[in-house]
Amino acid sequence: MPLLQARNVSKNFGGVQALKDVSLDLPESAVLGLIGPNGSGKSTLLNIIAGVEKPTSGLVTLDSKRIDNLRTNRVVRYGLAKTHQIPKPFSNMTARENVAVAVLYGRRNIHSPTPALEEADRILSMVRMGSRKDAPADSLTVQEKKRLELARAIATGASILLLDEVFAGLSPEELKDSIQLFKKLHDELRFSALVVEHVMRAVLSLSQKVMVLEEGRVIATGSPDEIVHDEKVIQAYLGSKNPAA
Amino acid sequence: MVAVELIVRDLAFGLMLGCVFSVVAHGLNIIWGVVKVVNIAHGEFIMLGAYGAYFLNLFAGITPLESAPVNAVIGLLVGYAFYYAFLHRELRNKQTITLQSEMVTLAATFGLSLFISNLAIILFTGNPVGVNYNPGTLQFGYLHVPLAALYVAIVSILIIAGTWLFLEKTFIGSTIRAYSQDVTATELVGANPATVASLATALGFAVTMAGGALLTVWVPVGINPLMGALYAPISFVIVVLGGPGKMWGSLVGGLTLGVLIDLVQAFATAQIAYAAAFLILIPVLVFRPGGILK
Amino acid sequence: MNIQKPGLTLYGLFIVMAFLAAAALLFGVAVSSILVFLLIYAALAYSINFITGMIGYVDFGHVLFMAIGSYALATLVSYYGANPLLGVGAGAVLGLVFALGIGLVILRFRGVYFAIATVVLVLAAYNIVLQFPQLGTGGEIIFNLTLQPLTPYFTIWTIVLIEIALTYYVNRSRIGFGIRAIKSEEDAASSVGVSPQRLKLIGYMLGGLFGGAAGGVYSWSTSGVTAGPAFDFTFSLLMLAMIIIGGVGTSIGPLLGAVVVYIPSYFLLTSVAQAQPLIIGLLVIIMALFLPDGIVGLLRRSNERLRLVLE
Amino acid sequence: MQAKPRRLAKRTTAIIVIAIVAIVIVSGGGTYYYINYVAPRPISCTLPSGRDAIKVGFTISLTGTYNVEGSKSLAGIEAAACWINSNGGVTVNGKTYNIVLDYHDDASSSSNISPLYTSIITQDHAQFLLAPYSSGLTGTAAPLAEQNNLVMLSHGGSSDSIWTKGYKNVFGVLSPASTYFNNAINWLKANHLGDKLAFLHSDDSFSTTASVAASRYAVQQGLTVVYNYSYPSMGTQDLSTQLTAAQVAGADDLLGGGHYADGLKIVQQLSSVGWTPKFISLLVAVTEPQFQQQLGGAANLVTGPSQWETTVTYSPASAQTAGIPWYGPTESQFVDYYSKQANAGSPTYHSGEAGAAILVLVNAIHNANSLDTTAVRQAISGMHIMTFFGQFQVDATGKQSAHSMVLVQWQNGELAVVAPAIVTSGTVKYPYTGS
Repeated sequence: MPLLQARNVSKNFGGVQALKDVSLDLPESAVLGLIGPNGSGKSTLLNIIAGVEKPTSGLVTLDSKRIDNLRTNRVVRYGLAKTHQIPKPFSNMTARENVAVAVLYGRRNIHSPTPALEEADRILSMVRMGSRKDAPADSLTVQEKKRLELARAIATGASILLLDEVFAGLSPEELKDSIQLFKKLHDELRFSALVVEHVMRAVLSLSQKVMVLEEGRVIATGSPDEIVHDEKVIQAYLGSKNPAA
Repeated sequence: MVAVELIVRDLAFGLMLGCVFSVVAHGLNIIWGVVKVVNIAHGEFIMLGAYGAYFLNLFAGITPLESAPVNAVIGLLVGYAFYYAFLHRELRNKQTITLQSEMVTLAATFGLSLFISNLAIILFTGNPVGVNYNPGTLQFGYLHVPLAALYVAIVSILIIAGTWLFLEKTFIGSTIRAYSQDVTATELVGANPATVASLATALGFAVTMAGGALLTVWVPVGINPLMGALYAPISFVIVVLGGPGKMWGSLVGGLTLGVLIDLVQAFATAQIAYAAAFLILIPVLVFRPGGILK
Repeated sequence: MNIQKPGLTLYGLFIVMAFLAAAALLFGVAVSSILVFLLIYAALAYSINFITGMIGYVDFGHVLFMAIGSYALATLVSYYGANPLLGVGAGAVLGLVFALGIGLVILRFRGVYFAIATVVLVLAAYNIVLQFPQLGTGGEIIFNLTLQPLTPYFTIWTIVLIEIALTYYVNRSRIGFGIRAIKSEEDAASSVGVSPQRLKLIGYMLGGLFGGAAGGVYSWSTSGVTAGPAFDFTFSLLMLAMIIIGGVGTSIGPLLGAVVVYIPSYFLLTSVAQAQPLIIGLLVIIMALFLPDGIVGLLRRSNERLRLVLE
Repeated sequence: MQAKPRRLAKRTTAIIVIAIVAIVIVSGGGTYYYINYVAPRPISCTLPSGRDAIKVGFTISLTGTYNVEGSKSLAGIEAAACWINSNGGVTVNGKTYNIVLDYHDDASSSSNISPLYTSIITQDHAQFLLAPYSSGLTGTAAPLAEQNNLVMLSHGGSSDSIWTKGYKNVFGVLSPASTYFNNAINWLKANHLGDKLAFLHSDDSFSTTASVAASRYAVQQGLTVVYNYSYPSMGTQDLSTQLTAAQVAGADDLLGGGHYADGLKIVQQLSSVGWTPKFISLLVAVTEPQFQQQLGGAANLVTGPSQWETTVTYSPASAQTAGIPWYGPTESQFVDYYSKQANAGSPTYHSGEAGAAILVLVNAIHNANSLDTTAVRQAISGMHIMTFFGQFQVDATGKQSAHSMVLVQWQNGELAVVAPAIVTSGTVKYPYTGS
């Protein structure tokens, strides 16, 4: 029985159809990659699953409970957490306070600030940001901000992470470092993850399974190997101005 | 009950009142639409525009219609200075205005509104003054239309049409429109974003102060330092009704408000009419946050 | 904020409050009739701090709650001969109820849209009050209470004390983390499980509650209420000015702001009254553009020890 | 890319410098303008030496909403006090005193009233009080007079509700709001009983009280009221809806108004809706000279109530006719003293009523021959006199009952007092003809 399911999800923005009949299954502890050209509907799908947007039609369920009609903060209670494509740190707080918010309001049942801050320190060390815990969030580098997003998502106690381009905009070394970190975290925490990514290399090395969207439709699903050799996928990427990196 | 006669009259006056409301709100609309900043001191600049018309009438003997262009020139300079004094620090090097910057501009222009209105009380006293301008009335059957109000309505529509043409048809205008869509786009066409933003702000102030002059026709002795406290909220409602940044939105919003105030009065008390005119903002924000115009 | 530190700010505030209580008892009416308005200003500043200071939603229409409180007390005292304390309580409850109803709708609007919605609500309410002859001819109710100046004084003193304690508690508790997250990035806050709608409503309702209570004491101290001044934006603006000058969201800022705004206004009155709003306006401009954290922020930056102590 | 921000910074600096220079110039010029043309300067009234002082304390609105009325009132108080001190002062038990004024600006805000009055009473030790301007502020100040047992004379609070609170130390000098239209209605009753009346008034407290009481009084007097409507005091761009409705309702005469702008707007819009009522009576606006200047012909034959006009002819002789004592300066003496003040303009009824308050107080002190609150209070209660402002007598609640409003009418560019008969300088001209 898969943990997270989306069934026939469609979304219209005004007259534009951003998603058409998209379905996906995310089993426990699995990593599903979601790729596609710009504007193919990846972020929209992620937003619908996270409760940021409501689908025009279709269902999203978590352990057979419907979650597509819930607000984002309720979805978090069910164990889903999403990072932001453009990091949105709480700039009026330090890094550890940022993470402490997630600890306090996630599903961890930690309700007082002092233990929450201690827990935050632990999570920051896990994402290798222990030395930056007292830095004001707006003074962090882009990579650190992306890590902070990840730390906050983990801190909610989520069993499913929705990662929106956490590997974008990093230098090759940083990318390598991040991929390694992700693998380590995944081994430790056994979460399942839906990874939306432009950086093909990251997706292919992380995911057990990859789904390809084009113009709001699923054009291919399969293992990373199969996807790389899929005709339709190659066409979709060559046809767009931004081929895989 | 001579209901039809009453309603036709209310409609005519409501439309003319709506026109002057529109032009008063139009300056706010330009700045809000392009620079994405709401000037809380907007009402105070309407007030200064009205006093401008008053003093020009007093010392130079010219009518509010003639003082509108003079005011507009002053408004250009004031708006330019306003941009650099209040907005530039928050807007430079930014793609979109952040919520924090929005709060800063709200608070700073709020301080400005306190400052200007109280300075005006000291300099002009709270004594209301007015401009005497009465070119007569036009009669259509039972409908008497004051010419002053009619002229002002026409000039108001011309001003709004003028700004629309300026933004649509000129190079500077299209640069300003580009800025309102995407700040980086202005750099692509080789313009300095700050220059573009300051131009738009100056244009907004010019329209605001000219509108203040036109408004004097409707408030024969209502020019006083605190008049901004009424016309600023009216302008806010109009811009939200029409949709910030939509040039014809000001006219749609203004006419809606003018007709609403005058027509509701025909059926209910004037207090309810005003309450309705202000409260209409809430459902519009809930159901059509982009304004009633498509 | 360093929450392991003991609450020096709190002790400091309690000393100030104890001093204010002692001043009224020792120096009597002459001093307490001045200080009662300082406390009313402070109560209003703390009340708007709950929504504008902590959550960052600029409320230009907070005077609405003050007016609600004023009318609640004036109506009860003038027409039903009720004890003014009951009036203050009714003002607080009504403020809370109105904040709940209004908040459910307008807290959905963000940034400037919220600010504008609060403005139009005040204007609408003003017009609606004049529809009810029960609220006085032209919205004017004057009543005659045998004034025992110390009763309203200690009523508002208690209200401010509760507000300080609550502000301090909220800032340091779980809720404070959520509120600061909303103030910074509302969407990001909800993506880690914070419910912005609920926390904003709590803040707004606290604002309504204490705004209503302070409004009640205000009309108690001025023996009446008149629609024009009651809905005048002046008080809204002063409240905002106080927290902007003092330092938004902090426990000590509103009191500091109230002192800066009210005390000079009282002494300036006897010499150059015109100067006061001008100076406040200039201060607000300068604070907003250059010192976004107000006086508290300035003090914190100037001295490392103060940075740790001031909250 | 490096050059750009620096260029901007330079320009910003230049603009800031220009702005600072502009602010300095504007504020310097503004201060000069303010001091010379706006700020009222009180009389330099030399106090005769060798006398003790009777301190009269009050707050007055020199800034804020009521600054105009407040300034006019203060100038009237100064003029009356100066006349008293220059004409023998106040004699109590053979000892002569000067009247010394102890006043503070309350900025038209009720939050300033109780601190200021408390300090006037407890620190300055004022012996008598005047109320602030306006009913709302008077309502706030009155309990303080009661608490400290000091006599307080109200000169700017016309709301009837002040006198329903059981204050024993608070007395009104001016006619209450509810009597403003009595002259107009009495005249209509006597001359045009068949006229149908329309009331259109601003919804502030004063205008509502005046108009509601007037429409009730009109019905009592057998007149017909066919239209009665209030409009918001804050937005008076357009009253044509209401004027048309009143015309449609068949009204002959129009009464009401509110503040100055309201009166002007009503008359202006009458012509634009094409209605010419036969008789118009409007609050506040009509007595202002600007009213006629602004409206020209349309102002002709518009009437309005007034507490007092410089043209009313109360004199020692009319006091004798009425059989009551006279006290204080004559009309012309008062205007003369008033005009010695720079930037005070010409006296309005606010000046008259405020000046009269001081005269009433001093007369009561003379009568009581004492500075004791109880004695003076009793003297005021039993007093019936005439001053340049008209008669003074209060009822049991302290409300003014003898002072009569006057009805004024613009007649060919002159403001004529047309009722009541005792002070008239002309007769009511009827009907109104429009411009």
